Amino acid sequence: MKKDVEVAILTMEGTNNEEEAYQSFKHSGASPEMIHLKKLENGTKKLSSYDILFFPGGFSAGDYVRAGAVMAARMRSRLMKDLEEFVESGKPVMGSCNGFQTLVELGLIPNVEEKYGLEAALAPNISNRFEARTVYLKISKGHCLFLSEFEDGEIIKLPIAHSEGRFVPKDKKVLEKIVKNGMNVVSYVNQLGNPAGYPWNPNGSESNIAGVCNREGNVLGIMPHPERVFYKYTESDWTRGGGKGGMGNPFFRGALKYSIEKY
Amino acid sequence: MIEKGALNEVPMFGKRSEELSHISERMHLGLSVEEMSRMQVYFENEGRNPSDVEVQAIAQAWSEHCSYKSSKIHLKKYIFGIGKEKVVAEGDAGLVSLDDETAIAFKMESHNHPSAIEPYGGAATGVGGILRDIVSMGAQPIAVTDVLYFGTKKIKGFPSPKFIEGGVIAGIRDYGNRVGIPTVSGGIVYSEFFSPNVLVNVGCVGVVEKKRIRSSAISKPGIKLIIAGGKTGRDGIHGVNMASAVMESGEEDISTVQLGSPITKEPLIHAVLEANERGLVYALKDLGGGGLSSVVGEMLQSGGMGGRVLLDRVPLKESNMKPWEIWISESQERMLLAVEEEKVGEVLEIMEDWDITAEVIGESEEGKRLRIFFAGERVLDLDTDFMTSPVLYERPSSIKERRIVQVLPKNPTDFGKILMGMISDKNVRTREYVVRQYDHTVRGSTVIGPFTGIVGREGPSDASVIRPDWNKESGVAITHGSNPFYSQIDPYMGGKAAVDETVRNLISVGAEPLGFSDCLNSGNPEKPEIMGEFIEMLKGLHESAYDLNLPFVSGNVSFYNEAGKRRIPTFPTILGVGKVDTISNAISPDFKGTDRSIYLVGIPTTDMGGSLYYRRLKIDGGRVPYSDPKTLKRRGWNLLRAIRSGKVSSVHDISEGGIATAISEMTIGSGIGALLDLSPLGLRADFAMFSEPQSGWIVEVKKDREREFEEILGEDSMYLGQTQEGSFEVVRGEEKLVSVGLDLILRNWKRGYL
Amino acid sequence: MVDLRITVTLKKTVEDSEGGSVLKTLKLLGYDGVKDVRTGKVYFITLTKGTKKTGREFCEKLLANPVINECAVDD
Amino acid sequence: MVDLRITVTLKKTVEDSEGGSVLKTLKLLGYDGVKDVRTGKVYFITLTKGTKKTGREFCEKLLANPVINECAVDD
Ligand SMILES: Nc1ncnc2c1ncn2[C@@H]1O[C@H](COP(=O)(O)OP(=O)(O)O)[C@@H](O)[C@H]1O
Ligand SMILES: [Mg+2]
Repeated sequence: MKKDVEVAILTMEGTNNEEEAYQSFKHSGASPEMIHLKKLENGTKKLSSYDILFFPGGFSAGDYVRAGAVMAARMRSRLMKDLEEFVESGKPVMGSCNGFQTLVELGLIPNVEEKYGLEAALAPNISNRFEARTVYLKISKGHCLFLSEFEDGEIIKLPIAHSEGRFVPKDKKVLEKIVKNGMNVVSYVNQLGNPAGYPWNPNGSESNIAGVCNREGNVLGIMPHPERVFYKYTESDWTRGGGKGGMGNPFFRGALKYSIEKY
Repeated sequence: MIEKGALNEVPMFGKRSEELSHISERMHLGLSVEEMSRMQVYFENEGRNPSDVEVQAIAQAWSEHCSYKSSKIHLKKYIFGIGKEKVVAEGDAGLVSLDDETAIAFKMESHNHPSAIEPYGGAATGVGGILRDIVSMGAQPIAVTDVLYFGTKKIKGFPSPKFIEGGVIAGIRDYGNRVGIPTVSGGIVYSEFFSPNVLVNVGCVGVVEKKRIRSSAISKPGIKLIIAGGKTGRDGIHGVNMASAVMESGEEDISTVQLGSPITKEPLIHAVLEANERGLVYALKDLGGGGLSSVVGEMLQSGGMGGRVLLDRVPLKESNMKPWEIWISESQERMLLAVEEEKVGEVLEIMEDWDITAEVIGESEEGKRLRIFFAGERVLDLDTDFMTSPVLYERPSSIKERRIVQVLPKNPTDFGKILMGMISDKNVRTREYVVRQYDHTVRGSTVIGPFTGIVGREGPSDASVIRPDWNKESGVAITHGSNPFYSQIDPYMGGKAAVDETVRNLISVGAEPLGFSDCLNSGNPEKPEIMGEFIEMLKGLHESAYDLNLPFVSGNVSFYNEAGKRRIPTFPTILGVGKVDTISNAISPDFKGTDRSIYLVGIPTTDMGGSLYYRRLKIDGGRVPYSDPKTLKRRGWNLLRAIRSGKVSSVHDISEGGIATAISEMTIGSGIGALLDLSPLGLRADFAMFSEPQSGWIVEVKKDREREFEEILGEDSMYLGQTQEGSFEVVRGEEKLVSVGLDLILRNWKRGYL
Repeated sequence: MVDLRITVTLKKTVEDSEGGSVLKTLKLLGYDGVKDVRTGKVYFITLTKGTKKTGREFCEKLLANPVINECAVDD
Repeated sequence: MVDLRITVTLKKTVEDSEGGSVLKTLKLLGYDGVKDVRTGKVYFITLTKGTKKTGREFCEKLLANPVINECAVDD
């Protein structure tokens, strides 16, 4: 059993969610480290020496071209092999917000047809606006390792903050495979737990998809931000009572538990 | 000495005043004849003509924007020095103490002129600039704030208010979101006053370990100067001179327009803070108005040093820039680090790790001379004291005699309709159409955000609370106060009301106020009546802060917000910070349960000048509400005690629209209504409901805690009614005044926003 | 020296929310003759070496996601 | 029916950080033949009535800020 779980939090200019990701892992008992993409590119750091890989949110390279595109292009050009090895060894990989966008641009999500091909995109929100709000989400945990600490069907609330979060699958077939494999593990719902339109689905995502786990269950991409509500006090409605721990907390517990048990 | 007859010499020797003012005009210096002749005398004593670099450098340092020459005398008298013992340090931003180890750095600043010309870039670079001020103190920014004043009328020759508004908001959004600091607090005020002089006041709050606070003074020779971040270009040249003059038209001086580059800034913040964290930084300052010239001059002068700079070393965006352009360029995203020689290598390595351009450009030296070289030639050789000490003006001032006419509107009949009108008023209704475009949860430390309550139907909150350290329980509360409508009628009372609102908002979330930053907006100070208003405002600020014993730790003055005959009222925007000792005690304004007692703290009056009620009735006149800081202190701190000891379940301060509006807002985030009886107030019903008493709050007290609450607040609290299901009702004895459903309130407040 | 103009748009099958919002605003401004607005990004790229084909590589590797984008290269 | 193509770019005197970021990335991807990248927005507008001149009005009224932008209308 492994005591010390080492987490690589990938950064570059414009990623900006790394601080709360770092703190969330740290407060879960892991040993996180922020790694600038440059250091992986020039070989000062190696992906394989970490147990968990986290792609934080933000605006990597400003998101000027398209959310996550630059980071993904740079990784594809020099680090794809390392990344594939990491994923295929079964280690946990998670990306939230910009991290999700990057995972999709890298072809790690959904990855149901041709290996690591582009099978989806996160298009501009239908509202044509940046949206920062708290959303209700339904967890359909499947065998996604990050969700093991949730009840199946649980409704949680997490913050979102993005302008490109509309999940668009390449075609019907891809969507069907996602659904059939139970990979659409996190969905936008209304306050009653039912599928609903804007603003409950804040970006117009196909089938209300908020988060997708790969078939193997070790790569999770999610638009909302679990790392921002590690403790109850950053839930947007905590002053009204309820809640014990933060609703984002189980994502980290789940990943850690998996890493400790598996290695 | 610079050789006589050098290529860039500015011939001043023996010139007459007309010729001097001609030089000032031709070189865009913005200096008066007196100032030019003062310069002339200096160089006559040096026995030579100045170089263009020198003249430009002096003009920057002596601009209103950099030197505060019209306001300094008054600021010293009224603003500096209050609550001194609470100030941990001052510099580009001011600091107060959060706990034994940590200080809070904060500042608010205006970016009015740039935003009026190019709203997107103006507002974006405003956010960039205020962030740099916080980082300059060695502090980690934890929140960005913005208080915006938009016009409502299209003025010929200027862009439409809609265009300006859209641009400003997009600029703040695109910059703030990209640097990853949450934009959590602010305000938006719409009024004809601000056509075409839009005001963009931006603030930033940060935290720093006390032992890591950096000053900007260099008081040792041999300290290396490193410029880091963005490259230097022709952009922004003469920005400070523009901010120190009246606008002529909407398409001025294009060379000063910049858009900012948040993804240069984002890693720069990390790198500078990392270097500071590792103890590698001796002194630090950001490059803002006046560029290198102003920064190098001030860093050396404040530590009593001289120094040298090699301009060829400055990384440039475009080749063939003239030395004076490099020296005064206001290109964004740059910081100047002063570093001891043996630590330079390590600092440059950190910069390299973060992919940031950085270069050693000079060093400090014994003595008081600053010398600048370019292509091997000495292009500037000045005494730093002379350069950084402008003439201070005590400009003539006059106070307009105001006759106060108390006006009595007709007794209204449909109170519900008036109330719904207020809830949906442009200046009251939801700000979600703006604020939801700002990331207010990034960094995962937002304990109270701009909107609170049931997810999906949140209402407005009074102040935001950030938990800067996940390992501690303490929180930093952040809010603002300003009321240009009061200030327009009475700048003195307007000043006091701004402080009052700031304090009210902080108390409302359960925070103890710690200090203020004051962003002062005004017109042309060369006009006596404006100087008069300015001084009145300062007196108001002074009296309130003095009685509260709370310092103004930082601030800024923006004069010349005029165009043609149109000008803004003279008024402050106050940024206030407070301390929430235990975040679990923080509180929000949404009602928490039914059948609980509602108390009023504060006393409605007949002073309705500038109130939302009068404005909607188009009544011009009346006395503005009176703010008494001693009362504010008593009520506020007692209420804080009641909150901290767990007697209270929600609090909202009374501001625009009075008691009725405040209570309506408390129903929004909660879906819980209220039943009020105005009988104990003994005023006309419209005055009771809609007057805007200062130092006032609505409080929902927890069940069975009423006695204890009343004991703490004493005569300052008055029982008004109960929370209830379904609707908001107001009665006076038997008389029914208002009865509205909660959905109607919500819908009016949302005005179509989902 | 080659000057390329690369235009990246959303595919016709993907809703263009920005275009929709511009359309709405233009109508509000009184232009009822506007039927449709589609938006895109354009990159003006100067190459010291390379051809139109290089531009198409840029599309593939960086500028467009074929799931939602079309990418046109002109010189 | 008129089809307009309106291209809004930053003036040469205004720094284009988006272009800068693309340039840097293309170089990192190994394309050292890239000398310069400028970016812009493009609007494809279909009018049932109106001309190129209408397009220029769109520039003025909505799409561009003359202080920082250039706006070109092609049909
Ligand atoms: N321009 C803005 N930027 C950031 N936050 C804002 C802005 N305008 C309003 N807010 C926030 O939205 C909330 C509601 O604003 P407002 O209705 O003006 O509240 P209040 O009248 O109590 O000040 C407050 O928390 C305020 O700080
Ligand atoms: Mg308030």
